[in-house]
Amino acid sequence: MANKIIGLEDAAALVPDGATISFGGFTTQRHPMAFIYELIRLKRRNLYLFGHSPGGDWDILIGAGCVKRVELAYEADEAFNTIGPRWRLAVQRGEIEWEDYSNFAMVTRFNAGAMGLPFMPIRSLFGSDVLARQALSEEQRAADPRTSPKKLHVMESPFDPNDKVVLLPAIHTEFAVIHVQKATANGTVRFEGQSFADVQQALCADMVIVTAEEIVEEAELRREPERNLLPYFTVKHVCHVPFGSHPYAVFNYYDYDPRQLKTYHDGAEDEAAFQQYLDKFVYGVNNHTEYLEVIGGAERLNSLKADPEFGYSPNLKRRRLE
Amino acid sequence: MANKIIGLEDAAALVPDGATISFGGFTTQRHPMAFIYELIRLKRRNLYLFGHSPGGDWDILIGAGCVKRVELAYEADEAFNTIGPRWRLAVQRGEIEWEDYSNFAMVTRFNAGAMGLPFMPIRSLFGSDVLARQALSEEQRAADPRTSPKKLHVMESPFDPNDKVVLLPAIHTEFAVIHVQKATANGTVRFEGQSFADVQQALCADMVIVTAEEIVEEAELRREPERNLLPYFTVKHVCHVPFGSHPYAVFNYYDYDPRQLKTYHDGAEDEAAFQQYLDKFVYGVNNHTEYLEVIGGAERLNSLKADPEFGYSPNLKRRRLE
Amino acid sequence: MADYSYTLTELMAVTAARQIKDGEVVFAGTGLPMLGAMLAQRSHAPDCCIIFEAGTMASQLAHLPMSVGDPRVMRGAATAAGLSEVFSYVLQTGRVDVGFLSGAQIDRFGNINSTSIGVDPRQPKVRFSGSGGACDIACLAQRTVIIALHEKRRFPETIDYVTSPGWLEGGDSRQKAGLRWGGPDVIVSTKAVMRFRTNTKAVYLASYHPGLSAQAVADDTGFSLDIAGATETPIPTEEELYILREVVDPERVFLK
Amino acid sequence: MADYSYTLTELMAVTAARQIKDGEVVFAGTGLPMLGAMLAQRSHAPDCCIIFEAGTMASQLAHLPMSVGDPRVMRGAATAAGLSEVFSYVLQTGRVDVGFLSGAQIDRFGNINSTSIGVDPRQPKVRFSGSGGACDIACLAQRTVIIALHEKRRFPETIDYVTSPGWLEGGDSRQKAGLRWGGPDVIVSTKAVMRFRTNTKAVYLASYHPGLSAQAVADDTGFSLDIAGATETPIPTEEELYILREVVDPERVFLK
Repeated sequence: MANKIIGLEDAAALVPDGATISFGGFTTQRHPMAFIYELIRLKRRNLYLFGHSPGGDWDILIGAGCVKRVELAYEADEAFNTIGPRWRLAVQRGEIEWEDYSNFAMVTRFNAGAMGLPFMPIRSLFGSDVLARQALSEEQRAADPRTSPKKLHVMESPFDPNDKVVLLPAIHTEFAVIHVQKATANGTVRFEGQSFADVQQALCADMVIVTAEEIVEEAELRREPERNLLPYFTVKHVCHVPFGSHPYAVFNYYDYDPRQLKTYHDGAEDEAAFQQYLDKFVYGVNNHTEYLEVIGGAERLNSLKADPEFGYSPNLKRRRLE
Repeated sequence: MANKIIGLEDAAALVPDGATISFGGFTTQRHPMAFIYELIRLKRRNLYLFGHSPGGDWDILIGAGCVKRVELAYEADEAFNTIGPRWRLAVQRGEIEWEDYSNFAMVTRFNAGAMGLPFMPIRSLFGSDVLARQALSEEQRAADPRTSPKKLHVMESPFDPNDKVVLLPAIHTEFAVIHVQKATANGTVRFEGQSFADVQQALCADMVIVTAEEIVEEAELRREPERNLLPYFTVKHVCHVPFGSHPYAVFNYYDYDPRQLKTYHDGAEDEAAFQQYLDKFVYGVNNHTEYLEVIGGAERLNSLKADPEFGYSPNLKRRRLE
Repeated sequence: MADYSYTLTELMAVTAARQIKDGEVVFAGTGLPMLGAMLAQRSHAPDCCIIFEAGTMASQLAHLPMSVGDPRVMRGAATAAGLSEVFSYVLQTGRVDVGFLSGAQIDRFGNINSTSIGVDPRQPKVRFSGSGGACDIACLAQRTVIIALHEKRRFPETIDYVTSPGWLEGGDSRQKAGLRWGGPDVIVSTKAVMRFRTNTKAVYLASYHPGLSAQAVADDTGFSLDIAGATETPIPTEEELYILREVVDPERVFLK
Repeated sequence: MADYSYTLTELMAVTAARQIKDGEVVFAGTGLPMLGAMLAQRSHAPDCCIIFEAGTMASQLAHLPMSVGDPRVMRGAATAAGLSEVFSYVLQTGRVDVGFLSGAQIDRFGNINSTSIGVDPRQPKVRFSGSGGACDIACLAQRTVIIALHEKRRFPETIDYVTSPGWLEGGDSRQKAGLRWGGPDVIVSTKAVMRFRTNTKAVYLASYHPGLSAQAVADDTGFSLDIAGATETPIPTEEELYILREVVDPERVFLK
């Protein structure tokens, strides 16, 4: 079997400026944050992001000036901050291009790409401005092959003239980066808990990079093939990155870090404070190991460790955030 | 939580003449055979069957005169008999109506129904007579709401005029009957091994009836929610039916029964021999318990028991069948 | 007048919980909807099935999640998959009985804006998170419950962007638009409970919260509000408050 | 002339196995394809990934399955899902390198009939199982290997039903029909190995099995067969025969 394990820095260096990319996870869990901090340190520019409900993974990339265009349904950390602060500012300042969809629509688009189809139908969006309006102009779409020539298309069913659906264009990205609990050197991965849309995001990408909390033996994961959702031959590179999703959670491994998230969100709308955050937690460290020290090291990380009975930390101190 | 457990006879009695129905499993595994024998004893007529690759489950139903129309991709027991003998005869004698699809096409049709969509696209079928020809006439389709008004529809992608796909009409059945390894009284089910298209077949049916080798506690299956593929609220009835798939296999429980399959296939093309088979193994017994006695009782069943290490019986005596 | 006290958040959580019937499939979101769903499951609706778009179904929450992607939603879940399964197999097939929504602007037909403020969404004055699953829930749940901050500017004559379609222009306009079922059932705001007329689908005041009057609520609503027959919002029971405070949110994650 | 013997089934299984390259994703069916795939995995292609349409990927077979739905395909599998995952995520995305096919009739362009015999398929003289996944593999695998009984009537001028499209009418007709990739690469029959000309896509005789002649094979073919440059089919090695007999099919499920 193949050995697909490479270093995190080497993996991140594979992503060029202007690349189309999607990241796994959902709002506050399983984002490949360590990989994202590497991209920021590498000063990647003009990235095209595709997602359903990203959180701070996108927000800090946008704030660091790495992103040109996004297609999304939602951008926030939910109860930690109901609007991604850098996302909001970038839009209001005209610093970013975007197109609005719904979560179902974006997942359907990833699904179409994963299935090798040009589009997939859904029954949602009717009557909404998500369907009626578009943020990207025809010209912007026509000028850039990274974006679908049409946002969507409404059609009647050929099997029932009184029935209509919305067709959504497939997504194909050059890269998908997903953070999982367990992976093997051969590229077999194990999602624990919610799988979000990681499987579909991976399958519609030319290159899949997996960052994992733990590297395990192939035989261990093959004992339960029903739980291995991604064919190993679709995974190109595997990186071993413990706490790779901090400050976000990884079910069965560790909880989100409310203190770190508060530090980020309290300052994110202020230019100086946001730059300070970048300087201290991203530019100020050379790699993920140093990052884990700066955010509080073993003591902080142990306080986030998941209780095996729950898969999270039931005694985690959580501030009220509204 | 609800208690959805009822007797197998009561469950089978819910299916009226002329019902649309699909059965779980694939060629030689996990067919709800005990349920099917009940339907034959109940002398159900004019059933409409939908499937991808059924095996002897359909063949004996067809031979017993229970079936009016089928939509399918394949009907055989593979190496045990590469053509369903009663299926072949029924077609050649004009005793049955049918429409030919491919496995991918039928699974896509179940998927469309399961997703609440009127159709789903695929890239298969182009250039084939599966696409170009149809066994059911326009009149037959128009006359019967149980059948889609169109077999399929070819369309250009609205996102790329040079790209075309085949749209396949969704399937909705009144009943889906699936046989699984484990189920709870509340309707949570556990598939072990290949899930075939059971999930999609169940989700596009008005009433889902589950027959299970074992009834277990809800808490046991909820320990691994990632492996519970069917929301319990979509399951209406649960029946406890050990060896419910005999003579076909159930991964981790028992192997197929080569002797019983040979008995069936050796005689199936001969009217007298087939009637004898029905008389002895179906009409001649009052229920599944009696059936298990007639096929050889504990001794035969023990010889089929799965070795936990393999999930099947590695020492099973298998005749060469070609 | 009750001889026990409760906060506005508690009143809203209890009112939201009472919208859920036992055995129903509930599509819950973060915040008040989670308080309500969890309270319902621990009180009058023990068999309600709480599902989260991120992939879990039938959670038996032990700790209040801070997000739909919170590991806490895995507690006691019957199934854990992804967004595709929840949206395609459950929501789009009409199997979700009730879904919760909220937003920055809501019009008289229950259409909601959670995308941006400003006439041109391509150059918004204020940008929000965007739809998330809200548009999908609004389109495909059998009925929706809308949670809202009750201010004049949040209930305007017209909203800047229809993120989540309600009754659209009222009457049968929702069906005409291609939405075969569903629609807003009730708005639970910081001042009132509002429902929709059967034929016109226009909102009306069902009840005003204790301490307020029908007219006071109308005065704080941007569009003219039909207040005929409005009564006072029933207050939480002591048992509901006990469960809310001691079982649902002892950490005070959302409760005030 | 080898100083060891082998049967026709063994020659065909070995010839089929040699069509599989190491590391390839192989879509295998019951019978000879399984013998071939299992032999390949145990000999020159240890990293070939054997997938079955019923839902398993990367099986490491310990016992020869009698069907694609045989519990034996679970042995050592990396993933076990359903037909939808295999067809949608793997086959339709072009990730299957080689697929195996067979049928009752095959024409000069590798189009295959496994549905029925008789001009009108609605009133067939003989009915078969039907496509199963064959049509899909023929449409969407990067290349296909066809296993066939070599008889005149099985290689007619025209076939009664195109269950599995090959090169259709030859040339670029396959692409024109909407099939963006794939097509038959080789036919391994009971008498010969046949391949397809690069431009015309018409079949030609690559090799005749030991003991036969090019002309003898042509005489047993219903359409006129191009035999220019045909050689003798390479025979199995002793090692291949050992693996086939002792490791792949010691039970003699398929081997003769």
